[in-house]
Amino acid sequence: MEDKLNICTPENLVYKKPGTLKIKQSHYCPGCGHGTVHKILMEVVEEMGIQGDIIGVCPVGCSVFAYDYLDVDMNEAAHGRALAVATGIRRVFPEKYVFTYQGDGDLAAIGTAETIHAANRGENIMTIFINNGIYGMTGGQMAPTTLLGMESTTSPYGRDVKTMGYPMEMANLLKDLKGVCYITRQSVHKPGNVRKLKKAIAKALEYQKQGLGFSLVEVVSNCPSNWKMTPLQANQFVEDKMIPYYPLGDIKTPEGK
Amino acid sequence: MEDKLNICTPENLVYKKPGTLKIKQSHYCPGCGHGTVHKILMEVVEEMGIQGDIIGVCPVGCSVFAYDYLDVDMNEAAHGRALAVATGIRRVFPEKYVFTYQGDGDLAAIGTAETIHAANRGENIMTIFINNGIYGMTGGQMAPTTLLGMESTTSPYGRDVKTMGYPMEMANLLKDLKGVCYITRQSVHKPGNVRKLKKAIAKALEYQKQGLGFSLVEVVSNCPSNWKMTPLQANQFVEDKMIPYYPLGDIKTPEGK
Amino acid sequence: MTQESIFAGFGGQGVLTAALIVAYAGMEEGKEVCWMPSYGPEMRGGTANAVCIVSDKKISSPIIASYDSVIALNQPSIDKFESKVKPGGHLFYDVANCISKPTRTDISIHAIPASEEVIKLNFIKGLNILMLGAFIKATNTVAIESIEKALKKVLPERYHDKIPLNMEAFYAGMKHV
Amino acid sequence: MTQESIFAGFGGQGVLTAALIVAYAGMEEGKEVCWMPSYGPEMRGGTANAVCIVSDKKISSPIIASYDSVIALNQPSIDKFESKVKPGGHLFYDVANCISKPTRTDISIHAIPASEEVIKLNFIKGLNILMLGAFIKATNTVAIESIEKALKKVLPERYHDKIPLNMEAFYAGMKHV
Amino acid sequence: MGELKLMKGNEALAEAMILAGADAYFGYPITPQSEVLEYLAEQKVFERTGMVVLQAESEVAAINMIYGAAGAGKRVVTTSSSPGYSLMQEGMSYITAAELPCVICNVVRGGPGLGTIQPSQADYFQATRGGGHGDYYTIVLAPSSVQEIVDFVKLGFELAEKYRNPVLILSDGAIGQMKEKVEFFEQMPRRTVFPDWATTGKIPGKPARVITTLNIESEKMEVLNLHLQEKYNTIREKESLYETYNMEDAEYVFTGFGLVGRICVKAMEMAREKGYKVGVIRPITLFPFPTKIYAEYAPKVKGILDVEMNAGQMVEDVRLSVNGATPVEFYGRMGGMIPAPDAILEHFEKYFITGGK
Amino acid sequence: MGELKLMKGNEALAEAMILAGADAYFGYPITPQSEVLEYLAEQKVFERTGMVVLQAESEVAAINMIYGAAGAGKRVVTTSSSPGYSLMQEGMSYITAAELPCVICNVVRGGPGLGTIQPSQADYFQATRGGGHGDYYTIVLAPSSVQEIVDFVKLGFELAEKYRNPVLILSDGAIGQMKEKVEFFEQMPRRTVFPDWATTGKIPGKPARVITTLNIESEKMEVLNLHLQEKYNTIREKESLYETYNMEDAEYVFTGFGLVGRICVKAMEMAREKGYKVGVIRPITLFPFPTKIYAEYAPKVKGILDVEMNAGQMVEDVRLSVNGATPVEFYGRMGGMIPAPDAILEHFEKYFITGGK
Amino acid sequence: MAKFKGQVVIDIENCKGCELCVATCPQETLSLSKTINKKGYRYAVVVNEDCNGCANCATMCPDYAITVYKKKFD
Amino acid sequence: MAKFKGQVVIDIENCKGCELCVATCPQETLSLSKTINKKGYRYAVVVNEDCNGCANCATMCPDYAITVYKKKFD
Ligand SMILES: Cc1ncc(C[n+]2csc(CCOP(=O)(O)OP(=O)(O)O)c2C)c(N)n1
Ligand SMILES: Cc1ncc(C[n+]2csc(CCOP(=O)(O)OP(=O)(O)O)c2C)c(N)n1
Ligand code: SF4
Ligand code: SF4
Ligand code: SF4
Ligand code: SF4
Ligand code: SF4
Ligand code: SF4
Ligand SMILES: [Mg+2]
Ligand SMILES: [Mg+2]
Repeated sequence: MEDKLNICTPENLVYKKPGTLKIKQSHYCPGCGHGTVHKILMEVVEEMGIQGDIIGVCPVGCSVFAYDYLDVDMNEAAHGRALAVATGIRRVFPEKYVFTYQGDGDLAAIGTAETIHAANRGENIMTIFINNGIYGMTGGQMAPTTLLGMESTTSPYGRDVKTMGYPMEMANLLKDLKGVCYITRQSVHKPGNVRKLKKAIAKALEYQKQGLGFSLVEVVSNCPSNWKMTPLQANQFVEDKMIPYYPLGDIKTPEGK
Repeated sequence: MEDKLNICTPENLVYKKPGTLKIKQSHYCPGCGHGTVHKILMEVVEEMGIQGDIIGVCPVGCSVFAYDYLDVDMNEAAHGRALAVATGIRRVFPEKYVFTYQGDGDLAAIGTAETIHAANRGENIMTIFINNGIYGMTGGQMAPTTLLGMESTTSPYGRDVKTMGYPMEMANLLKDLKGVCYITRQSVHKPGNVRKLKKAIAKALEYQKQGLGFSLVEVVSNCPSNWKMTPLQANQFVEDKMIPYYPLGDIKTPEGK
Repeated sequence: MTQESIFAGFGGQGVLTAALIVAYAGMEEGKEVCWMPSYGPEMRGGTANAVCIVSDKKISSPIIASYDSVIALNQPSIDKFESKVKPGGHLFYDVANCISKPTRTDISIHAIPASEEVIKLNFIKGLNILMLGAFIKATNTVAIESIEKALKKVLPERYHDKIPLNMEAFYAGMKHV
Repeated sequence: MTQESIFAGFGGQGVLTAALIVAYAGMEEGKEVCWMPSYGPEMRGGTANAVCIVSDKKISSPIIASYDSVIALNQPSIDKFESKVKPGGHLFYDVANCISKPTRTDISIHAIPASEEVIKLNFIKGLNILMLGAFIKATNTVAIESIEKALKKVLPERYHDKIPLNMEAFYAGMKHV
Repeated sequence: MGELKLMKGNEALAEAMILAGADAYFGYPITPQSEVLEYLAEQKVFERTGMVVLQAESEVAAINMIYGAAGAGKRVVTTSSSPGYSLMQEGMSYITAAELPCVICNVVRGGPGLGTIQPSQADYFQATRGGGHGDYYTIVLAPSSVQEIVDFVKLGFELAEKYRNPVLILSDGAIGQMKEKVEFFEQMPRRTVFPDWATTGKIPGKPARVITTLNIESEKMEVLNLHLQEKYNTIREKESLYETYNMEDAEYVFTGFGLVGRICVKAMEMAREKGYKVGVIRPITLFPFPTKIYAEYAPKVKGILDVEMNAGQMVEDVRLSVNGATPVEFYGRMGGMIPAPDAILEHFEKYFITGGK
Repeated sequence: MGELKLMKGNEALAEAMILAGADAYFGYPITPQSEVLEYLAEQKVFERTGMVVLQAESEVAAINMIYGAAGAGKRVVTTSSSPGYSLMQEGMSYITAAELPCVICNVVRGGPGLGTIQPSQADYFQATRGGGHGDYYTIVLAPSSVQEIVDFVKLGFELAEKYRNPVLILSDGAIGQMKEKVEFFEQMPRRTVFPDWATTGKIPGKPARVITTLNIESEKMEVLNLHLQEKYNTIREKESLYETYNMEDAEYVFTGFGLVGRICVKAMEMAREKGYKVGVIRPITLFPFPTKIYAEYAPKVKGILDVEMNAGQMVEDVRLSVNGATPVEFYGRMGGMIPAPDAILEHFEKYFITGGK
Repeated sequence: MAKFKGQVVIDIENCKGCELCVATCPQETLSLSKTINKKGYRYAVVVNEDCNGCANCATMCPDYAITVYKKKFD
Repeated sequence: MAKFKGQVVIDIENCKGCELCVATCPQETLSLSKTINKKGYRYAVVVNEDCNGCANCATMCPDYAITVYKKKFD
């Protein structure tokens, strides 16, 4: 017992919640990736010391409440319009860091035009794209990213390509746009991946600092509640089904892929 | 004189206005590509004998009046929504031919989401995409396709990539979507190209008949009035400036490019 | 006769289902019924409730400010709804889920050892049905047979083998009134 | 004094410019002015017109049903506006561009050989200015000097060398009233 | 008579579409009406009736898919909730100008903005004054029960096709989510013959059909507008619907639409118990607004209490109807709150009995 | 006083934005207002004042860019015309709920649908009743001359910032296209200090700022609504503007807003020439509507003729204002047609003199 | 060796004088008129007899104002 | 040879019992409690003393409920 107690001292601290997160329990379901991504994003903000220089935009989706957790200036956005809202901010505050945090329904369905044009204009913005293959907030409807055969409340017999089309690979769709400087796809289903995600976010903000343009950090995430799985099953599904279709890694870098 | 007169007889006829065009003088400016494309499209409809089986959608743009010329059932559409309107028709009339005829402002700006999702769903529709690098109808504002440095009423000092982004290559953007079966880029600035365009449109409708999915026939066209050029200068500009950036040819075919 | 009741508890405790069973049972008896759930965005661990009205005559307003009966499966629900029981009405609560007891004297308060009982029955999920049993015993809102019929309608096919077990819980609930 | 005039013709004949010159000239003289063009989508060869009001007092409505003067540069404009000239008002038209002559007797009609004159001057584009000359001569809406000042404002720098030529056309127009 | 079902308003709405022989549904998820699309998906409607269902990429796309399919002469329907319906306003203006029959349901939630997903009636102005541009009206039906939702889907298609005009069912989160007994009508066949204006493919020998809302010349555009206004006047004369309760001897009137209409009845019952002679007028069509019935009773009563789940919108139509003939007071709750019967009674006494305020 | 310029309404509008120290303009081309963006582009405004100008990919994007930049505390403005403004309705509802100051100008054209590009006033309902969802109002200014367009840009920003509410300038195709003499105000500096609610980047020691319109609990959402309604009432009391002409001895009133208000004055002059004692009331703010002035004169006059370029929209506010105290008749033209002074006079005589109808 | 002879008929009222046909004709058979048509446009006219019936002109015409005939002589 | 010893502190009221930490721990140091917290969740508890301070658990925790300490002993 003794030595256990006395190692809990500041000099031995190796991991703690970043100070850039507000003290409030999240509303997210147990095991939901949103919480992990929030934490990693705020770790980077803390380490870069840019808490006062960054402005975030969260559209409606489960993460619409991000402003309750991320301790930085935040703007909620209408469904799909995050990148228009962020463009408005970016254009009037060229010297700040600006990011959006969007779900797949938001970024890839209703927000398609805003996404593509912000990227094509090379808006100097970082977009964190939470791909959980579902509309979480509204109770599990099909998203553009829902896998073929995957069940959702609006594809109860599995996504049927004949009538519902193919799962959209946004990263791939955007990669040839010249305004885009960085596209990477990461995940949070294993510690190693979480650490890689952190590096990716840091890189994206670094590129933004250099004014290189639009960057997309896609996170292949989960939705235990609407996938009707336990968090562990959900992360297994990420590993077995999502990642094979949405392979991880850098898709475009300023250095050239 | 003699033999000249008597060669004007049906058996010697080699080219005439197709019967699928209404008898009405077009409102298009002298030398505008819209007229040529209308003619070619209707030649194909006449030759395939599908005048009664095809339904067209023309959104607002100079060609919003297409219904005054094309003698087939036509729906005008709100700006940017042609492919949503066409999807509505396509889904309730699976056995008909359905096409849209859209400008670059329409298809590539306000209509981006509708374009990408109709393509991704593989809607069995042919889209004729008139790329004249400008908003013609409204008097020559910048379009997503306007070339860098090109002047327009909203880029009077030339399109500046820093604030206005890059000319969008829609054909390239759409080519990896699995729902898309055929993408080709043609022009109407020379007789040979006009003839190639005709083959392309015939192909696209052939694929539609086979139910292969979405096809895009892009036409690199002109806008003498808003380019502030004579028709001949405009077609020279197409040759010298537009085509180098928007190279002609098939970009995707069902056979695989 | 009209019975305006509300079932309240944590999401997952099956309060919406319990209220729905009463509504179906009422319909079985040809009565007028109305079931109005609370609804919210996809969030776990919140509180849920459902109003159930059963009446012999046309139901005018499904929105009511006070209830004939309140069935509370957790403390927040007791706190929120005790004051909303009509004078002479009923308040049912699960002893194990209650920290501070209701105090009103102008209503009949039923402390049901529901959690305890369902553990005995080794049927944790039956908490809602057990409370339902107590409610029906005290109010006779609907007949027991109607409840049994309703269960068939409400429970998915694959759970129909569980109906006897549910009825056991139901009877156990009745015992405590 | 108030002068409500309309300049009408084919797009490209410069009717909007002619009306605008009058407006600027009126402003030069400290008068109240209003210029209202017809506008339409990007289409060539249509007809265009512009209303120009010059007045000593505040202009209430820029929308008027009849005019003191109509300056018509093509047949459609004569057909459309002859009936809209106020009794006692003026109608100016270009002889070469007129197939069927105006017939009203309660207004003064000015047949100007404008096309002919501008060909003489070898200044085809001066048609509008020439008609303007006739209009000013007959109505004295503004002073000639004001017109010259207005030309400087309306014509882009690069055409200022053409101002003398324009004035020549203007005077040529005056000759015919 | 068909068997009785216990069903959620939103599900009953979806079932009624199928039974009404709808050819297509295009919609986008939004709380509190996502059950509609979900129910249709679960029902395999294509196998049941050949109806097609598509989850659009957005509400803007959905309403334009409606425009396309309705223009092709098919029986089509969409649903949304407040923010989504706001995105459909350009489309509504087009559909109305092109005179395309269709049924839309807005399951209203509390605004403005993202607001709350709880029930509201704050979209009354948008529904009755045309939230889109131009002079147009959509026929608006306000159900107060799950049964009326079902009945109004059928009635909606009838009116839409009779007048070539969109019909809006103005529901709310509460009616959409609550379960009541409901009886359905028999399955109606899907259309097999189409109106001759519909773009179903050119018929040889006949002129090609054109669906358009464009009229460059104002003169022509005014003709279209005059035609529309004439149609709206006919609708005003012929189609206004309402329900009254105990108006025979009424000295005061409670009035409200949809769910609130029912709450008013309960409040009226409570008021009568206290001896106040209160009656209720519940408008069923919001456009056309049943102006006459108010004008008729206005001189006979001491006052009208208008109750809404908003800051006071229908009350303008009530005032326009009575034109000063009797005092009209308002009581409303906002942002997803629902006025309770006793609160209504309380405000009634405050305004008209103790004469407070 | 600054020099006089002869300028198009749309260009004057753009110049006024620059002079008012606007930080950003986001917009999308549409006739008859494209000159605004074109003028700003031609003027190299970034070099003049540091103002940024962006042609958005759509009106939906444009209004959300406004939401973002306004939320960041900047002075922002957009313009559009009817169909485009309809697409902005969801955004308007959000901006109003988030209480973001900004100025929007709708250069109205004839609807519904694609309609015509000629001038119209058919978007009055949309402008004054909130075309979007929820209980909200935008302050609406109706210019009748190029000079007023300029003045109202300045006034618009003042009111928007005073009340944290969007201000809509309701122009039309005619005012936008016509050239009149106009005098501009001095160049105002761009903002350098920002409101403390603005998301300009977290200030150490202070809580982070949040721009949101979401309130999951109805109770909270109702609080926001009550606050908004209170604000709207203050605006109703304090900010209503109008102009009257010859009302002192008036037996009849002509009333109309914007361009039509001026045409009414001309018609009034013609009527007076014929010996009719006519006055004119021209509302300048449409929200708040100048109810009092109508209520004040209603009992004193024999009737009011309301004239609009639509099928009769403002006339409802006039009737609500007079509340039956005097007959209110309506004359309107639609689809881009403009009522001429003599036609107004004619209808006046028909309704009130020869007592026809 | 076979020789082709062509002839074109121009609908001058629908011609807008864009000159695309003139420029594309391999035989320089076409030119623009001095006079204008009802719409005020100069229009295409035949200026020589060398037309070979290649139909390039008609193919290019945006106003479908040209009809082409062609006959083989041997 | 150096040996690392780690220790974790769990904020049990913020824990939602997702088990991600339990599953990722190389030392099987974590498990879920039998009892529930105020929110009604079973929560993570330390069940052995083998923690090596790798911080995998904390890295995975979506509710940032874990703090990790690590010390080198040699
Ligand atoms: C205009 C509009 N349409 C629809 C909605 C309903 N809605 C809210 S969030 C959402 C999608 C949520 O899915 P996603 O963006 O993937 O985020 P997630 O919850 O999965 O993280 C939808 C459809 C809305 N709020 N506004
Ligand atoms: C919602 C909406 N926004 C804007 C407009 C104005 N508008 C009409 S057509 C058009 C673009 C025309 O350009 P394009 O699509 O390239 O067609 P083109 O005329 O060049 O052939 C625009 C902006 C409109 N009618 N509706
Ligand atoms: S619904 Fe899905 S995405 Fe939303 S919080 Fe729950 S698990 Fe996460
Ligand atoms: S404006 Fe341009 S695109 Fe439109 S008709 Fe004229 S030339 Fe063609
Ligand atoms: S057919 Fe060929 S040769 Fe004859 S005129 Fe036309 S282009 Fe010239
Ligand atoms: S191409 Fe056609 S329109 Fe152009 S000049 Fe020749 S004939 Fe006339
Ligand atoms: S720090 Fe590593 S070893 Fe220690 S409990 Fe966490 S995961 Fe297990
Ligand atoms: S990961 Fe966090 S929330 Fe999940 S069980 Fe472990 S400590 Fe609890
Ligand atoms: Mg998602
Ligand atoms: Mg174009």
